[in-house]
Amino acid sequence: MMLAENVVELTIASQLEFIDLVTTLTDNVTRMIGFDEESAYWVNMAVRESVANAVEHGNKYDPQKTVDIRFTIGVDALRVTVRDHGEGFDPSTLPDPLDPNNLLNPAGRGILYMRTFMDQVEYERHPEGGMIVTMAKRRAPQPISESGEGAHKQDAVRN
Amino acid sequence: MMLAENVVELTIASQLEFIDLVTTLTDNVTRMIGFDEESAYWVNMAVRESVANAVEHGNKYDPQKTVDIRFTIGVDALRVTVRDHGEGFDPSTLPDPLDPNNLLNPAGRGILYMRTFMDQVEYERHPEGGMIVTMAKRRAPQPISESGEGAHKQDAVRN
Amino acid sequence: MQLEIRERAVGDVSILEMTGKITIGEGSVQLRDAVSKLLDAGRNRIILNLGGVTYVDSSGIGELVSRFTTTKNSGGKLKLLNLTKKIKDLLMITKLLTVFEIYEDEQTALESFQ
Amino acid sequence: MQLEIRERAVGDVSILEMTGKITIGEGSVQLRDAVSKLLDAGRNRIILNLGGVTYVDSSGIGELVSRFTTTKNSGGKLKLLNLTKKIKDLLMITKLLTVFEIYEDEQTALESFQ
Ligand SMILES: Nc1ncnc2c1ncn2[C@@H]1O[C@H](COP(=O)(O)OP(=O)(O)O)[C@@H](O)[C@H]1O
Ligand SMILES: Nc1ncnc2c1ncn2[C@@H]1O[C@H](COP(=O)(O)OP(=O)(O)O)[C@@H](O)[C@H]1O
Repeated sequence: MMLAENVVELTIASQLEFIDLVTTLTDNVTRMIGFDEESAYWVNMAVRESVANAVEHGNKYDPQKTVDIRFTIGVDALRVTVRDHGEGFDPSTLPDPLDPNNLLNPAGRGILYMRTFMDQVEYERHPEGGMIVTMAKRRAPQPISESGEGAHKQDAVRN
Repeated sequence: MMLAENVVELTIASQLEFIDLVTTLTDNVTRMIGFDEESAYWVNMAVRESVANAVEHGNKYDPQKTVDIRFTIGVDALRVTVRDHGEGFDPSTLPDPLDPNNLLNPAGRGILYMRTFMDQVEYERHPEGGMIVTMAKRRAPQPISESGEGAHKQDAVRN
Repeated sequence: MQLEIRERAVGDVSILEMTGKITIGEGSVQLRDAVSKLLDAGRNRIILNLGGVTYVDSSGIGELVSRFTTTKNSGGKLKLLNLTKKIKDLLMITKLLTVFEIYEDEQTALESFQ
Repeated sequence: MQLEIRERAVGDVSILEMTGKITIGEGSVQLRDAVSKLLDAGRNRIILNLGGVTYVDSSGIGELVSRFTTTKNSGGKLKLLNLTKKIKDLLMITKLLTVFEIYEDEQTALESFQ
């Protein structure tokens, strides 16, 4: 029930079919806050990867487990967190997809995508289980509001 | 964390700006499950009205209060619930917008819209406060799956 | 921009060509402002061309009714032109089809002011 | 349908013209199936025309790599044609630009099989 005024949350069951709902919502959020086409495209891709991982590796397609996505529209950046309810993992132990020996691997490039397309990507184990990844993408500098402090919160959403 | 496999939930802060996110998600859900253009259009409109009421009359634009929208993709129908965290109201005491004396009222037609466009609309007070409205729209009859019982759940989402 | 409104004058009749959505918030406010501006300028013979309007929520319908009333109270008339099937449906559902004067072509709408 | 694939033969070279998205699930599976079908028919000189592909997620890139390897293992070759700027970016990020043989026009791609 409590939620900051600049937050949108989406919860889906662990089905790949629902990923498109998440990316379309992502497109609408990035458009609403004025991301250019190119940035919006890459944010969409990063969100897709994180949600696919949550469905596939985190929740292992368990239909009872949800993926919880949260968009926080900050003045400086859009923050997206994706939480699953799986066993978690240690991202520091993953093989490097750019190692010449791994270039022909059929998988293992999702987190690379995310780190490339977003300005910040951080993995944590959620205290109540599962992983939570927090990704941020900076917004273009906002024009300074002429109407002073009061107008800033609205701007965060509208611009 | 627990959620049936055919459920999508969206939570927004009480801002009119976010209503478009909800209706676009609605369009994606109705398209995914095969509603025709016309039905999808009216479901979109009913969802808009219910969310607008939750933001405006329920939460009274309180930025701390959320509107919680839940889509349940049933085999026979799409069910949408919209919950607010306001004081609630008694829908049986509302003026009839079709009464000749009310035709020129500037407001009061939202619930009429919802009841017209959906097959079912039910208001309840939520046990923990606020109103919850449950709306259902029947789906076109599904083709019977040839692969038997097991395939039905998937069909509920895919068709 | 949810709604675009272009203003055109034919003699003392003003035509507002509207394109987009009339919905709670932005769209409704734009409609209100456009009509107010005309009335403030003493132009109270108004045609709303809704041919390009794809979506009108209950707040938008309410706004149409309000503008109709305000214009009438100022001694003028507000009429509707070019309703799509969906908007006709909405006016039927809300029993407003007979409240508004509705026209299918601009010429007839203009002549109705004579 | 996420992805559409049309098959065309020029001599013993098969061209798959792909339009849409190659993503986890449907799109990747369609690509796998289309290449398998060719290899099963003994056609292992393959050009993927990606000119109409607007989006390739990491699963899709993985699928391209897998089909490249499978075709090679069957004694053939799989080459890429008409990459958009975005897909070139993705192959650069994943250091796969030099793994694939990439062509800008069909004629040159076809001749490379001679
Ligand atoms: N949410 C998650 N829960 C558990 N393991 C994960 C999660 N996300 C990623 N992983 C692990 O990290 C690995 C690398 O992920 P990624 O780079 O996205 O590539 P891919 O998904 O193709 O394997 C996965 O194979 C998996 O072992
Ligand atoms: N979620 C809600 N919480 C409290 N009151 C509500 C809610 N939804 C509707 N109402 C009440 O019902 C009335 C009629 O609603 P509606 O038919 O949507 O028309 P309008 O929103 O234009 O007033 C509202 O004016 C309000 O008093």
